[in-house]
Amino acid sequence: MTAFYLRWGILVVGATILVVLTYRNYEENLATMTPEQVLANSPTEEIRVKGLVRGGTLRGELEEGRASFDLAGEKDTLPVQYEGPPPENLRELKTLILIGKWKTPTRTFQAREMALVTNYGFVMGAYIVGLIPLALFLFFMGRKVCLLYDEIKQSTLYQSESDTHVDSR
Amino acid sequence: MTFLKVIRWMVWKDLISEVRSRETISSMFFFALIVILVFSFSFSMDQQAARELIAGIIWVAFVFTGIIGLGRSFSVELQNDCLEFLQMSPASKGAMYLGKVMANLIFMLTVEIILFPMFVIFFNLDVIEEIHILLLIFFLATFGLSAVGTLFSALTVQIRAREVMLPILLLPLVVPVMIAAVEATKGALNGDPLAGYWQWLELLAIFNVVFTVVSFWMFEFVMDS
Amino acid sequence: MIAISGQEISKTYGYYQVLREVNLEVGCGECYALFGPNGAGKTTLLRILATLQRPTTGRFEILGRDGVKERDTVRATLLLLAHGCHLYEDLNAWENVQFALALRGLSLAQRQVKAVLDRVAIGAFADMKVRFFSAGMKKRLALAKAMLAQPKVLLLDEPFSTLDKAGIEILKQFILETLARGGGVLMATHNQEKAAEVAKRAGVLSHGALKPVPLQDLKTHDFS
Amino acid sequence: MNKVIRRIQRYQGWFGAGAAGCLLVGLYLGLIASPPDYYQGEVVRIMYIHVPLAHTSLLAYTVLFGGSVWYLWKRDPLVDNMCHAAAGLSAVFTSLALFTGMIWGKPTWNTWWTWDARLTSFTVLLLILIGYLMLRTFIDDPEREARFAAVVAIIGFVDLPIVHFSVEWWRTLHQPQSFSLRGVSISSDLLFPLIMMSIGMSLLFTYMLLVRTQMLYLTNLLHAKKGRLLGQFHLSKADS
Repeated sequence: MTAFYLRWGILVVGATILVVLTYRNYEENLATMTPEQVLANSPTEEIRVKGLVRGGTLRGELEEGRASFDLAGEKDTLPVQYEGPPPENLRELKTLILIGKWKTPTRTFQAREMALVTNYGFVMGAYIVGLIPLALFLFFMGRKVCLLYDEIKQSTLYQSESDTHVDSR
Repeated sequence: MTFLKVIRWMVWKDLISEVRSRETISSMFFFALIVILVFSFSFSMDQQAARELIAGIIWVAFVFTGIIGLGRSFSVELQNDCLEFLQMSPASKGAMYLGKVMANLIFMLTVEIILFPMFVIFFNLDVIEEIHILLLIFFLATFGLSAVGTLFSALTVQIRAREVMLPILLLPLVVPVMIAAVEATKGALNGDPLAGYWQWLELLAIFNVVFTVVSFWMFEFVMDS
Repeated sequence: MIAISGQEISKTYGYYQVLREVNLEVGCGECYALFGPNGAGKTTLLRILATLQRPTTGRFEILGRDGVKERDTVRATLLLLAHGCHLYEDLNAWENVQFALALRGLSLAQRQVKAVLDRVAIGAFADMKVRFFSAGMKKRLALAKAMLAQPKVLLLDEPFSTLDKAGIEILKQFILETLARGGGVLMATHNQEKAAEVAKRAGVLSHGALKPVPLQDLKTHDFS
Repeated sequence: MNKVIRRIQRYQGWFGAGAAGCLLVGLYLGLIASPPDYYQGEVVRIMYIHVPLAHTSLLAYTVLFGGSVWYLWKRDPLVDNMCHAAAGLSAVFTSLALFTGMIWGKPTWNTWWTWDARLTSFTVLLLILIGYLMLRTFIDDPEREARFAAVVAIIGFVDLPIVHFSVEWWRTLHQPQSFSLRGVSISSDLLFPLIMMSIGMSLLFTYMLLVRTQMLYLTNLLHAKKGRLLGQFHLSKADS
């Protein structure tokens, strides 16, 4: 029984490490900022910004991969200069994620890439729904087997098939 | 040839019993009437809606009445332990299976042929030109239902909660029959060219062949110890 | 030749062991009577020997044929006469007999069938639906089917119940005929008096275990 | 104790360890190391859990079918325990595959459910398995239970391809299959974690099958021994 819990302990530790790694990966590489945060903090490194393309502000040659528009957050808007591969998803009133740098001198956001809006809730949901029940199922099954072995061994019932002689007086 | 003789006697026995008692066919028939009635209450049907829905309604009614007939097919064998008698008899179990399939097929087709004119009248269908192809569809689909249903009737009759388990086991398995029958019937009622729904008839034929063979083989294990 | 030979037959239903290593031998021309209280496993043993159920462990042979591996050969030689009379309610007596014989692969002359039906005294009701038969008449009809089938091994489960005096007499005659033909008979019954008249050996089944009893004890002891 | 069970006890740990290793590596690759898909973005990561679950449920059904044929041939109660275990596991894997599929469907197709050919045939598969498991609870005689269950499993297995084809034809008749993943070639960056997860899931299934078979066998053994003891008790009381 102890060995059984030990095995599961190791597994839980491994899974926890994986969860922490995933979370940090998400925080570092994939977390997005809002236009308000960009305006307030003026970060210097490359960042991801999520917002809505404001109606009536989109201009530029989309086929050549050059455009400028305003990205709206909750309250403020962020002027954006896009230069990169021709975007497929760039339309007015569409929510986007932009990857690029904030230029403080010109107070514009220089975007070089555009990504689809990710919804991590779905990915996490799928993994939780897929793995947690499976793990619980296996855990209780394995525990039952251990308990059954214990029960058979502890009771006087434990004897090999051939020993069980039925006395038919 | 004893094999054919056993088939003949099985069919004969079921038919004679049915002619004397009329229990199965009459209960199937009135159940189907009630199903039609319920459907016509639940959907307010104009001509256009009827065209879309009628094939589905026909087959839901037929499959549910079929399940009533199939359930009775072996539960009558429980009286006086006749099922044991069949199990103990040295005759081929496969022949018994085929006999039962044919008896069930005859009962179900009889009910369907009585019911179909009612559908035609109640829902204003125009079927004169396609009647032969409709009969072929009815025959093929009912045969498939009977081939699987007979096996499961023999199986569920030997367990607890048999009335519940027959539809639970049977309905998922006859999904292909249902789809094919509904689509083919829809095509025929719409007056489409035969080529448009020929593949469904092929599917029904394949289903019938596969399941008659597999059930024929499996029946041995259902009826044996 | 040995008609019925069972070796260490056990049968378990989940928690319950109904039969525990039953050894049984019934020779040809011999009638073995099986006694025991209700629930002792008599019917289960008979059903196993009639190839209706498989033993959980152990094996048995009917006329030297393995009861599991050569089921179909075995089935052609034996017949079980049980509580349910194996009759279809909506067929008449005549048709029931015909159907039963057909499934055994026999075809007998009408005269012969008529004679047997007359012998069990239901010849007059041959055209009547079995649904209208009384329990005793059904038993007689089942007896008629058995007589026509002429099995080499006869398994009887409570054969004397529901039969009247004349019926019991016919049944006894039939058992004796079967024995005279060199067949084996195994019967489970509570009627020790009648059993003593035909049986050569007897055994008591108690909680799934079989032990033999001497025939003369049948008159003095109650085994059920 | 059965010889096979003793052998299972000895070797099952390897399968468990292999499954845990493959799955942890696969999860790391799938969740962290692999790039997002060009069309689907990050949501494609659901594939690494959904597709292996679906594969494994089919593998489990195949094991169930093979075991059922084997049981009808040899009538070994241990094989029946294995079939029972495989059916339960197949039901679990199938329902998890359906649930993860639904979660995948919402962001990609903007709907939780669609009568797509695969979804429909998996639902039918789940219904057959539930029928199978229900059937097993309604029979008292274990021998008959095993025999009937094997028959249902075999019929269901033969039925599955026919169900799949019929549903596929039916869908193509009504609407073009816009939701099909076929034709989109999966790049090797995405393929490697998928293969890793598939192997891991198959190993996990094998491990679970061994554990569950053992569980059912031990339960039966305990029942049988208790019953025998019960019988002995009755016997001695009757004789005294």
